[in-house]
Order: sequence, then C-alpha cells, then structure tokens
Amino acid sequence: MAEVKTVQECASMVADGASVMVGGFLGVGAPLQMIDQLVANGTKELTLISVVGSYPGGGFDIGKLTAGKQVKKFIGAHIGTDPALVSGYNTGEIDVEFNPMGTFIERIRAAGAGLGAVVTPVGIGTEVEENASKQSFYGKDYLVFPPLGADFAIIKAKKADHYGNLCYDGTSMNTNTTMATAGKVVIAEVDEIVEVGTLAPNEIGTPGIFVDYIVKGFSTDERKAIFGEIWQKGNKLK
Amino acid sequence: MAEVKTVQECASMVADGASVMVGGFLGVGAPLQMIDQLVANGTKELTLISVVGSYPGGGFDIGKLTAGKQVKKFIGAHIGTDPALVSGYNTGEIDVEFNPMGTFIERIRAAGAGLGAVVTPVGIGTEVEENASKQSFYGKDYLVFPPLGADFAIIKAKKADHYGNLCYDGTSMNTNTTMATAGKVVIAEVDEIVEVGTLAPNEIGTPGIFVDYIVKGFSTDERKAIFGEIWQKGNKLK
Amino acid sequence: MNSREIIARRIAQEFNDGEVVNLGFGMPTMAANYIPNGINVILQTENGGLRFGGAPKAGEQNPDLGNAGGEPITMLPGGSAFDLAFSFCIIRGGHVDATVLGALEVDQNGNIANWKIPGKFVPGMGGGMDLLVGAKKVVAALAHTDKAGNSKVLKSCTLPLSAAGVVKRIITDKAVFNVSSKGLELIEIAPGLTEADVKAATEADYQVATNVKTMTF
Amino acid sequence: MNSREIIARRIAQEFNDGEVVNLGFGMPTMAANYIPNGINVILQTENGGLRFGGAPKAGEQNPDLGNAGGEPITMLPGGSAFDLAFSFCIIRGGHVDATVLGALEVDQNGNIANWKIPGKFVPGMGGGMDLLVGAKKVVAALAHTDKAGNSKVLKSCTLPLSAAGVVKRIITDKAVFNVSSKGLELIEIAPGLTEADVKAATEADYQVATNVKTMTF
Repeated sequence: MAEVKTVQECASMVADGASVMVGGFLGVGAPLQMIDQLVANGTKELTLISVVGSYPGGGFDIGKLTAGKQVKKFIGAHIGTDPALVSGYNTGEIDVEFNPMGTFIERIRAAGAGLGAVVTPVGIGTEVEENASKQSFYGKDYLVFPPLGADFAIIKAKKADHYGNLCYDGTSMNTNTTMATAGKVVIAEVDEIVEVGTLAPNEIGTPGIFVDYIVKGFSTDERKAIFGEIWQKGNKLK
Repeated sequence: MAEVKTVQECASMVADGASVMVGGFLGVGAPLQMIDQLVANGTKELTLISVVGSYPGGGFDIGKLTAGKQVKKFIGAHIGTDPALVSGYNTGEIDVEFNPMGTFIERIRAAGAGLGAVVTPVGIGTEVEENASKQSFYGKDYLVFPPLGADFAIIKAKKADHYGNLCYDGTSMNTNTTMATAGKVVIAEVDEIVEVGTLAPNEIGTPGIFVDYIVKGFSTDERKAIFGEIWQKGNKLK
Repeated sequence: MNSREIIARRIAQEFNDGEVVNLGFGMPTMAANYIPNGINVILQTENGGLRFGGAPKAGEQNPDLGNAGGEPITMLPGGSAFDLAFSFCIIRGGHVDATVLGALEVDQNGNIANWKIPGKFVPGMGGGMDLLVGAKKVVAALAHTDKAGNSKVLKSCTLPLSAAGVVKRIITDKAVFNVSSKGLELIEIAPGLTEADVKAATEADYQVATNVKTMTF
Repeated sequence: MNSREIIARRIAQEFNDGEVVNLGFGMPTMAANYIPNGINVILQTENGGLRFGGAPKAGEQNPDLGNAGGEPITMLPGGSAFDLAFSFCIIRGGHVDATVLGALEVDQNGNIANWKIPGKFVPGMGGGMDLLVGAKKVVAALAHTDKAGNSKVLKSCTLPLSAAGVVKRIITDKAVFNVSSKGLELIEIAPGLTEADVKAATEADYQVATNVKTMTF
C-alpha cells in the first residue's frame, strides 16, 4: 500500500550508486519533479535505465541528470537526442548498454513478472549478439537476455488514489506501467491525488500493490504549459 | 481492419480439425453465441485452447462443445469444472495438455508478441517438466515452453467500434486481450457495436488492427439475465 | 467447531495488515470471514482482479465480474481489474505476499501435492503452481489425516507434486507446523489434543517448538 | 523536386488501403503527406499509439500525447494508446504490415545498417531493429550515394548491421529495387536518368526488370 511523501523525502532515498529506472519517452510521461530533485541532491554514480535519452536537445527531463554528470551507466535503446549522454558515451565517462527497444521493455517486464529470460529474434546477425547468448529454440535462432530490474523505479502517472492505484493518459504510459513492476522501491509522481473509489476498476493501469510512494508533481495544467513552451520553442506546434 | 459479420458467417469459417482459442474464464468473458453456433454447426475434431474448462457443472459456455464431443484436444490449465471434459480425458477420447495458468497465458502472449519461448520457474520439480525442456539461465533452473498460437481466436469484448477496436469491462478481459494477438483469424463477439470515435484512446483494450471480424452477440442486459439465472441456480447470489 | 472451521479460523490469523493475499478455494476462501478486525488484506483473484468483495444481490450481478471459481463478485472501492497475463505477472513476479492453498498431501521437505490423483481425479493445476512458486509465503491447509486416519503430513509426498520445497507453514485441524530447511517444527496443537495425539496422526518427522502453543480462535 | 522529396513521394506509393504502417523519422515521415487519396493507412508510433494525427495548435497540446520523436500529436477518431510492452508486441509480433526506415547503407543481401557509425555517431537502434525483424514488409529509404558520390547500395554493408536479410524494397533518389533471395532487381529509375546512370552510381550487383519503369509521382 502506497504512502504519500514529498519529492524531497523520496529523492533522498536514492543513494549514490543506485540503479534507477525512470519512466517516460523523450519527456512525455517523465517524472519531472523527481528528476529535478535528484539533480538538486546531486545524487551521483547512478545507473540510469530509461528507454531513450532526454527530450531532443537535452537539458530537460533526464537530460538534466546526464548534463550534471550524475550518470555512470545508461541502459536503454537510444541516446542520440541527448548531447550530454552522447558526449559521455564518446568520452567513455558513461558506460552505455544498448538494447533494441522491444528487448529493453521485455527485459523489464520479465523482471517484474518472474520470468527467467527474454527470447527474441531481434538483433540476430548484429552486434547486439555480443550482449546476449544465441540459442536455437524450436528450430529457429534467438537471442537470450536476462531480466532487468532496478533498486528504484521512478515513474509518472496522471492520477493516483490513496491506495497507490495509478491511471495514465495518452501515450504517457510508455515505460511507466512496466517499470512499476520491476523496481525494488517504486515511486510514482502524479498530477493529482484522488480519493479511493474515484478510479474505475478498468481505468487503473497500475494497481496500488506495486506502488510504495506517491509524490505530487506538477498539475496537468502546469505540465501543459511546460510542454507548450518546449514544443513551441522547437516549432512543433501548429 | 475489422468487418462486421453474422455469427453464422464467422462460425462457418471454422473447419473440422481447426485449432481454436476461446476467450473467457468459467463463462465470464466467453463468446457465448459463437460457441452456440459451433455447436449448431457440429464442427468436429477441434483443438480447443481455453484457460479452464466450462462454467462449473458443464453444459454452458465451452461445456457445450465438450458435451457434443466436438473436441479432440484440449490445451489449458484446469478441466475439473467440466464433467464432459473430465470424462473425455479419463476415457482417452480427449487429449488434454495441462499448462500452469501463468505459463498458458504467457505462451499465447509469446505467440502474439513474436517471442521465441517462455522461460518460467513454475513447474520445476513436477510432472510439468515432462512437457518442457529444463534449462539453466543465469544460474537458476527454468522450464522452457514454445509459443502457443491458433488458427482462430474467438474472443469476447463488451463493445467494438467499426474499426474493430475493443473495450472490456471488469474481469472479462481475462484471456481475451492476449488471445486477440495470437489467432491467425480473430473473431470478436461483442454486446454492442458503436461508432468510431466513441471509445477513448486509453479505453481500448484491443486495437482494431488485431480483429478480423466482429459479431454482435447478446446485449449486456441479455447477458446479465443469462448469468443471473445460472448464478441464481448455483446459489451464488445474495 | 468442525475440522474445516478450525482450519479456516486458524488460516485467518496468518495475515498482516495491507498484505496482498490469494486464497484457494474451500477452507482458504472461508478464512476470509474470520480475518481479525484491524487486519485488512488485499484479495487477489487469479482471473484478474484486486480488492474484490463478496457476491452481489440477485439483480445486481455484473456478467463481466467473476472470481476464479466462476462466481459473481463485487469490486470494493479502489479495486482494479486486468487481464490474465498481468494477473500472472503479479503472481509469478513475487507481488503476492501470501497464498493459502488446499492440499492433498504435504511433506517435511516443503513439498505440496494438490492437482492430481492419477487414474482417479485430475482437475489440473490451474493457477496453483504459479502461486506456489511466486507468492512470498505459502501456507498449505489440509485435514491432518484422510478418512481412514492415514497421515497427509508425510515424510515424502506420494502424489504428483504441485511444487517442490515451497511450503512455509502447514495448517491442519490438529496442528500447525513451520517448514524450513531444517524440516518441520510443531508450533501449535489443536485444543483438546496432546502432542502424543499429533505424533500418532503424523507420518512426517518433526521437531517440537520449545514454546508450542494451543491453537486459539 | 529535391532528392528528399523524390524519395518521400515514392515511399508514399508503397501502401495498400488499411495497412498498419510505421514510418521512421525524416523522409519516411514526410511520405505521410503524399499518400494517394483513397489509401488510408493506420499509422503506428512505437512509443504507444495507433491512428494518430499531426501536431495540435499551440494551446491545444496534451502533455501526455507525443510521438516517437517527442513531438506533440493528436489522436484521430478510433485512435488508441497503450504501453511500450504492448507496442512492441504489435511490432515484433508481425502485426505491422509495412515499415519504412531511413538507412545509412543497404546491400544486395537485404541487409541494412542504420544505427551506428563506429567512432563517429552512435545514437542507438531505438525501435528500429524490432521493426526490421517484425514488420511484414521492410522498405529502406536512402540517398543513392553519399556526398562524395560513393554508392550506399552495396554488395555488402560496411557499417554495423541493424538487421540481416530483411529489406524487401530499396527506394533512393535514383532508383527503386526489389530485394529477394535472388538479389536486387531494378524496377524503377528516376525521371531523367538512364539505366547507365544507375549502374554508375551503384556498387551492388542487380538484375534489371524486364518492365523497368520511370518513377512517377
């Protein structure tokens, strides 16, 4: 059962050297206030597990962590959007483990679901083979990968009730729903905390049993303004 | 993109000897009219893939297919509720392949998701080992199972729009969402067919790209009455 | 109090407040009626629900809401419904704190048999094997002996296993045992019985706890 | 018409009505603007959406609706949103009819390289490798030559592969090739070019189709 805490209380649980999965996809569905607080805390030597790098151009979303040199290792599918991450990879300051995107999320799911390995055809005949073992199953070759969990999953949902049940909007579920199952400690940042009974049973994307802590982040209106500004700046709105 | 057809049109696509996944869990979320029509058609020698046998006591839901001796092979996790299935198993008329429930659904998911195998710790040290290969991954023993697809997935949802997008209510999603991804032909029986744009993006449990045919089954009110009668008879309502 | 009620009432003492619990059919499900005040558990049903309640009144049933026995249920406030694939992520992934399952036999190595009597009755394992492997704590509940008086708490199970080495506690109508790598430890005896009575009814080897107690309800 | 527009317009002719299509960034995404009337494709975005539309007006953005490039999108009627795990079930499971991806190099064995220039630029494979393996039809789109005039349609890719033997069609600013187990077949030539021009610009071996055509837009 989830407990409501402040962003400060939750971010201070994350020690230097921790492995941290952070939800979101190029900023959408990212726990912005928790990231800001990890930056404020200067938490170091993090293993950051995120499907892609920061919002294009960096300096926003997890790009603040990479810019602050707080990341020792990055596990994901793509870093090209984040200049600090690309540069850290090029200099060798950041160890990057590239996973095909479907393999990345399936490994996290396997960790949360108690499965022993991910068996996928993706990456056969490529350098990805070097990070996996190749094995034939039922007459066809596959790559085998281990499950991927973390000390913390820091995720983002639209609403939480006081039991920690989470609901999502639009494409912001992305990695959040799966990471919610695979962190030893799961912290959910939400726009709004509502009364128990407000969320319909089928509207709940993550049951509260997965969530340890809820923190109140920006309101939906505040996020609309934040993304409005960023998207406007990048000429992405009509 | 889905096409609306009649129950008769869809059931007649299923030839003798076909493998058919049928959604539902002891009747809840089962495609009742499609089952009735397969019974009326007398389609024989079916490989029936369903997580459990019929509603307790048989003669309802998929229990009509087993009672009509239309099933040659059953793949699922439990048969104890269905007298015709138990008797067919005992006499050897029905070949039954038992899967732990989590393995069953994960095998179907693997078929739909393009994964090569399911690697699970469940069943280690039991007779289930005989139906799987045992292998060590990352220092622990697991059982490895092949994906499980079928010629047809006959599923049940509450509503469909004309694109075939499906939404579900309550626990009736059970095996339906996953089977929708793993049938060569997917037929969805629904209470109601609604206009495109009526279902919200996050309310859609199965996108229409998975659905080949939509058939209109009983209305929600009719199903409420059908289950009311069955549950009343079994003394299951207050 | 009959044997089944003894077992159900004792099961009800197994839970801590806030735990996620999956109860098998029969006595485990009965136990939900006896959970002490102040202990609120979150019930999980393997077909795809959390925080569900009892049967609705006739006329108020939802044909899309059933439990793993095909019985109508209601959803409690904060309840959630999801598909079977996700339900078994919860179960197999270690997100269920405790499961209580009926058993045909248990043994001193933590083995449990509850899905198959060869040549006689083979209902299938359902979700039981997943629960036995995935739940953090596995409690086996069963009558101590069969109708002929033969022990069902054995040195080694004779029936096909459902899982090996997973049972943490055994609750019968005569006794409660802890199970660990050191074997069985008798921790409670049913009211009116002596340790000798338990001994006589038990095939398995066991240690007697220094502070062995009488089961209370 | 510049090279990029030639490629984008030609890509737009690849689709059949009702197909599920995933378009990579750059020219493939541009192609969406040129799809012929009467051909309605269902666009998929790997971060978790089907049937999405273009950018909203300023002030109408939903901070929870973005595409795989982090750009704001709108949902079309009948559109759906889901999580990444499900999105890659769609992709890897063979439920995408066609994908068009930009490439750094392609070769006559259907290999494609588009994720890594060692020592120079390593953005990562993103969802590309999954799409290349999972989509029923893979179309590679690229400039026929680099700025120095060297062919990017090769006998054998020199850069690290994204997938082996998966490309079914190659679209460049000079030509269109079919790819099969028999190798490349030249089926279309850009307006104003001759087969000799294509030959001069192509390192790969290829057959010329008997009915080779001029690309039309």
